[in-house]
Amino acid sequence: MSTVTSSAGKSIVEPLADEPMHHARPTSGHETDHQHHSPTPIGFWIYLMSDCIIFGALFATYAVLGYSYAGGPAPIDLFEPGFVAMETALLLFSSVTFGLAMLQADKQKVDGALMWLGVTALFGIGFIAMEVYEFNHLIHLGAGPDRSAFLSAFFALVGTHGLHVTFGLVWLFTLMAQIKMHGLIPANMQRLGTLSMFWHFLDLIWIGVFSFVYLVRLV
Amino acid sequence: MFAIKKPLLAALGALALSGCQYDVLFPHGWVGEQQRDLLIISTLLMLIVIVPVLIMAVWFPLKYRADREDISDYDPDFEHSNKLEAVVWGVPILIIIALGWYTWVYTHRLDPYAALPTEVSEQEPLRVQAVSLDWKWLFIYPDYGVASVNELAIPAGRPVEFSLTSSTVMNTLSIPALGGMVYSMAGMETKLNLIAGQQGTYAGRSAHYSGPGFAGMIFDTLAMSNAEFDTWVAERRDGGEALTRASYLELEKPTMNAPVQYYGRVEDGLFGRIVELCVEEGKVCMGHMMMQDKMGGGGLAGIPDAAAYSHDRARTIDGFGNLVELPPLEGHGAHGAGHDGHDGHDAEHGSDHEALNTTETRNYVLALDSNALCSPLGAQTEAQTNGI
Amino acid sequence: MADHTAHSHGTMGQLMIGFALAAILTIIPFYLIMAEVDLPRTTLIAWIMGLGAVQIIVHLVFFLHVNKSAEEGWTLSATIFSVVILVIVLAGSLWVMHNMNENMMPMHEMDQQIEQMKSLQSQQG
Amino acid sequence: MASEQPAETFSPIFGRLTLDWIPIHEPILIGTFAGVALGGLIFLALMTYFKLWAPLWNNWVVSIDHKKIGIMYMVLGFIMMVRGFADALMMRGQQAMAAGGNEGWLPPHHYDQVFTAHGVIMIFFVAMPFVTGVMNYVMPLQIGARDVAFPFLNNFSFWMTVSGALLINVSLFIGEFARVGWLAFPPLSGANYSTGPGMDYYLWALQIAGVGTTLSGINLIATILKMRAPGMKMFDMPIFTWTALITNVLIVAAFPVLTATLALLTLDRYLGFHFFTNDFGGNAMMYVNLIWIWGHPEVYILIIPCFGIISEIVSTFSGKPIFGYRTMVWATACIMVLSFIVWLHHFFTMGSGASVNTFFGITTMIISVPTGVKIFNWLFTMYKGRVRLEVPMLWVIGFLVTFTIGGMTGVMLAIPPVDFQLHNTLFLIAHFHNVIIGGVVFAIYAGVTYWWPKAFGFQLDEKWGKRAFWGWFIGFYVAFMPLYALGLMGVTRRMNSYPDAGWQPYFIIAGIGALIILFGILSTFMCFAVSIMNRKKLACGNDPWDARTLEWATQSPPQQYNFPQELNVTGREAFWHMKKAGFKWSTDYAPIHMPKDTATGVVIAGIAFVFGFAMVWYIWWLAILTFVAMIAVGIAHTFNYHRDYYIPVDEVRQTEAKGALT
Repeated sequence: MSTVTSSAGKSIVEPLADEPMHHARPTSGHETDHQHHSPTPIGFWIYLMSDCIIFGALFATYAVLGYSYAGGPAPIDLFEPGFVAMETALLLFSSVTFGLAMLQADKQKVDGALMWLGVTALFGIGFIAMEVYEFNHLIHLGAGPDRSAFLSAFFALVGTHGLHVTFGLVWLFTLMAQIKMHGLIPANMQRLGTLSMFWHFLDLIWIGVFSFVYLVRLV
Repeated sequence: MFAIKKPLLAALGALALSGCQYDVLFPHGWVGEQQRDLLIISTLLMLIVIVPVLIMAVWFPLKYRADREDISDYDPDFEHSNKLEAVVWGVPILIIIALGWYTWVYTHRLDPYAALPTEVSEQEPLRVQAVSLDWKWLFIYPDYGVASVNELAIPAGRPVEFSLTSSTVMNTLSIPALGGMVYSMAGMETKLNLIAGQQGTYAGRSAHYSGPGFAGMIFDTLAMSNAEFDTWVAERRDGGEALTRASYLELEKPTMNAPVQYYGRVEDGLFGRIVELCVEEGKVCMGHMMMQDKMGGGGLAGIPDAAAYSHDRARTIDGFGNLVELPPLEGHGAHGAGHDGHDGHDAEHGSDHEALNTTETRNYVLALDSNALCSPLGAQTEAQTNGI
Repeated sequence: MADHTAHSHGTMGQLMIGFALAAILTIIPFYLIMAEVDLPRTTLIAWIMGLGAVQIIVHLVFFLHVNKSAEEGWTLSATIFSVVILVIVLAGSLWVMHNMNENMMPMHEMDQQIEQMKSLQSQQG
Repeated sequence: MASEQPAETFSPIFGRLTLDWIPIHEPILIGTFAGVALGGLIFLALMTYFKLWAPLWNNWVVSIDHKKIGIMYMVLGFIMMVRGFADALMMRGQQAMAAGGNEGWLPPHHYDQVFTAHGVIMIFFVAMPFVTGVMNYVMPLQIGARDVAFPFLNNFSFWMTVSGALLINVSLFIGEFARVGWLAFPPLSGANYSTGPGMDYYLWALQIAGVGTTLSGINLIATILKMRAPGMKMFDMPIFTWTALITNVLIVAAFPVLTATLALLTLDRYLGFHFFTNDFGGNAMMYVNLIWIWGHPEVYILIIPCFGIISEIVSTFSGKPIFGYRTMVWATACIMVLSFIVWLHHFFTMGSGASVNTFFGITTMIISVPTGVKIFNWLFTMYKGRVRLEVPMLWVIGFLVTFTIGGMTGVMLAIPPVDFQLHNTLFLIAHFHNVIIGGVVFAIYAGVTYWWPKAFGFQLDEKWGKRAFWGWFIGFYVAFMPLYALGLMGVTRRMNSYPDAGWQPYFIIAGIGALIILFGILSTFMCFAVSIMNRKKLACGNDPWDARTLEWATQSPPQQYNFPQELNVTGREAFWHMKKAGFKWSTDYAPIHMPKDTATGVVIAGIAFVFGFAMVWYIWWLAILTFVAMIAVGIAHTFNYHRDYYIPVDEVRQTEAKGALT
């Protein structure tokens, strides 16, 4: 048997806008109801999953075309494990420093959070710089994406990851400015949490890249 | 009113006359017949469910319409019944099991790559190499050394083993009266086994849209007696010019609604070269490219050889099917011209490990002289087996 | 609310455990390659891929905090569904493409020739 | 050869766009352009005369109300359907003429663009907006939500879809469209075999619209997961909401594959990559593989919400709950997963081995089981019911009959050896029109008729509604049964002309069928017009159909906040039980928290349109400028922290007093 009631007098403060206003939430009967937390985390997670499938398609392409060198160079001619290890270290450190920034932010320490975010950005920039160097080096050698299907797949996959990191950096700087302007208000905390997911997700994709694109092909 | 009536009448008249065209339902070869049988079996199996559903879909809303006189059978809470659910899941599942079994058996029996079973015909299959060009079909008869454009002659009652490839874009070789179709793709070789049961002329075409001249990629399949076929081959040998690498490259240029054309001789291994994209001088054959890739690629030394692997660029067309001249790829260097780049790379990274490996692959590349690279692998092995 | 955010952003302990595990799981595969450890090819590949998979799980648990309770389990469900789709896309593409390549690419008897070539090389070497 | 396209030239300012690309020598296009321009001018004049620009902008364009966005999606769908249908008429006309040496009236260059545009428009810009529109409008109301989870994103998604649609329409008058078929298989769609801007219009239109589709999918999933009325459990949701959830899961899982695939093709075309070329180790079969990994779920993305619509209507008009609710949900969930493991059945004839073909053939047949179960469930919902044969129900019966036949021909095509014969023939064309017209179009029409009173407060004219139905229903059979017949003769699709005059009568009949469908479409618009004119007479209450789900509990049309108070829901078919329990809205109101409208979405989408145009024509400076502008506007948007407001109690009371549920 079903019952339906209209709960008069209780305001419904749904997190309707993209930036739900936690501070505006009045206490009411359903405050504890988990359904009514912000939809942003799950929404963003679903976005990340869809992004993950984009990478999946690129990984699949690399898996299928990654052995077609068209008489050109193979991974073993081009990839340098030490170089990749450096990139990996930069990205892993940036993940940890972002975690530290989050912990600072949870304690509402604006300066600490901004400091660790700055460090994260430095690691991120370092990573991108290395990747740009690597691409530039390969193209200079003549091993650009137009030389073979393997190189096409390599540039597309690693480049897409790099573009994501670049976008993450733009976002990071924007958010740092916003935290400077408004402090760690709930809206900014929410954004910080979302960016944190994005940043860790990029590190996660990189695990696939360094294992599957680089290391396995150097065996 | 009158204006509509006339074409309508004409249409009905033509409908009545055109019953014999249903090639899929009344095919002229074993493969097509098998496929037709399966079509009918599957349709009948599905009708077990479809017919009751169609009846219920019309009958229920009429029987249970709201303004019916006796409303006593209205049951507003009827929303679940284990029995009915068992039926609606069970019956379709049983049908799908039956269909799945037929699918398994027939798909393996009618695998286009497999030779036809000997009970269909004990004759040696006729080998035909079909190339879809822009926009015409080239048929090469490797055992007879002749070739034809937009006309396919086959002996009725003798299996035909097609090897398919394409010069540029995808096409499909489709002769509905004989049986199913298979794609032809550049750089690849697909197979199709068919047979004509009776003599006759059957329509053939490309069934995969391939550009502005697509509708004109039609040809007649002439299924004739063995004796007639021998005559046909002899006539081709007498008259036609030779299909060489040079004349193939001429033929390959895009044309629309090309007329029937014959070649009295065919250069050895031409089809292999077409498949492996190395008809032109100086192109590396795909078989060798793949073999080299399997051995670890051409290394840094192979980088400047790009032009030897280029195929599409020279065949660029505009939206109306005209060839567009593009400047050739740069860096048409000899093998090993990239040593400088390679050394630079080594110096930067200084990895012995890496150098070791590239040396190995380079050895392989050097082991093959350029002539060997530019000959089709498939053709070589074919020639060897033929020779034995 | 404070404990809610603390829960979703993890603790110092979680972060450090995650970092340590990730570091180890990164160092091993790089060591395997850079030190040219003498193991069979397939074993090496299996190790690298396996450690990568484990590290992905480590990141999901310790950095991204995916677990049964977060968001009523929807993040976990979404993740599992994505993994299923990814496996289908990757394995399916490889299977389909491998099958078609086998059928169509001009590499009949290529393996044989490669063997010949290799034995020739080793004789010369 | 007949003609040549403008030579490739490049100027730093206009890229490769030259005056030669304006098709002034094509009378059909000039006529169309004149018509569109004239219509546009009249529209502009009327809008200006009646001072409607500001209301249009304020009430619709910048609106983030899910209901208005839903309606705008439907408008987009109908407008694009006219465009797509015009293409269909042109094709039918061409094939009715071009027999036995007659070249017809469309040369290949033009005809090939027409069939490509028809496919792309009908799938991406008609069917997709239709299903997205209905989901957008109905689903939040069904779960008792105030709006979707991310209202701004919703507006942005819509305008991105419009951007893509506009880009395709621009290709009609500036340059050309792709000539590759709707899935653009390489190498034909690659840089060398599709020179000119047509293929680039295709890529950018789909990519821009695809962003909208994916984001909309994420948005609607989050809405269903997080915004349900308190107490509403997953298994309390109406079937339509379930199908919306599953559809959007499919969108989020499948569209990324399309995005990636088209991006790879774009790299091939623009930067000389070698994914799908013949040379340099590229492999065009990989494109076919990837695009169908998206493509097969796509057909379920189109049909599953339609299953939901049918479920709601059958249940309402039979006066019974849906038969086998749980079965229905699980069957849909099965389809969701299964739809990802059948993609190879679209290219059996490409040459996979027998075992691979068998595997994908059988998985395809397995999908037909849960689909068949759904059909049985609808039938048993009518069984022992009180079926009111009103217009929505007519569409439903038309759907049941037609879709079942389409399903049968689909299973036939799923059997590899049969498919070897029927692949790429008109049998295939007839099959998918059978499921898309008989399935998607009929269900959408049913849904439009069903929910129109909710959206506008008055019912649709019954006489014209029935005419529209019979036009579509009879027209469909007359147009597509001949194509089945032609398919059984082995006649190939996409042929600009054909030698066999024996086929011509069938094509003529098919053409007549298309004209009957035209009558159906015109009747639809008449139906809308007549109903709007008679809206006072056709006015209805909140619940004209005696329906069972929550959207009917609120006013027709609903206020911007949907429900004046929060609903606590337990159990299924909430509104049905509310009515039984004598539910009345309380008059005790509280301020309602609402999101503010914003122009950011339409601005970014507008810039995206210019970006797409610049990329198509290689106008690099403009592309860079617009790309930076998009990011800048997006970042600027994040600096706005004042995105919501409260509707005061008095205002709620006033609006509710006008038409609360009685």
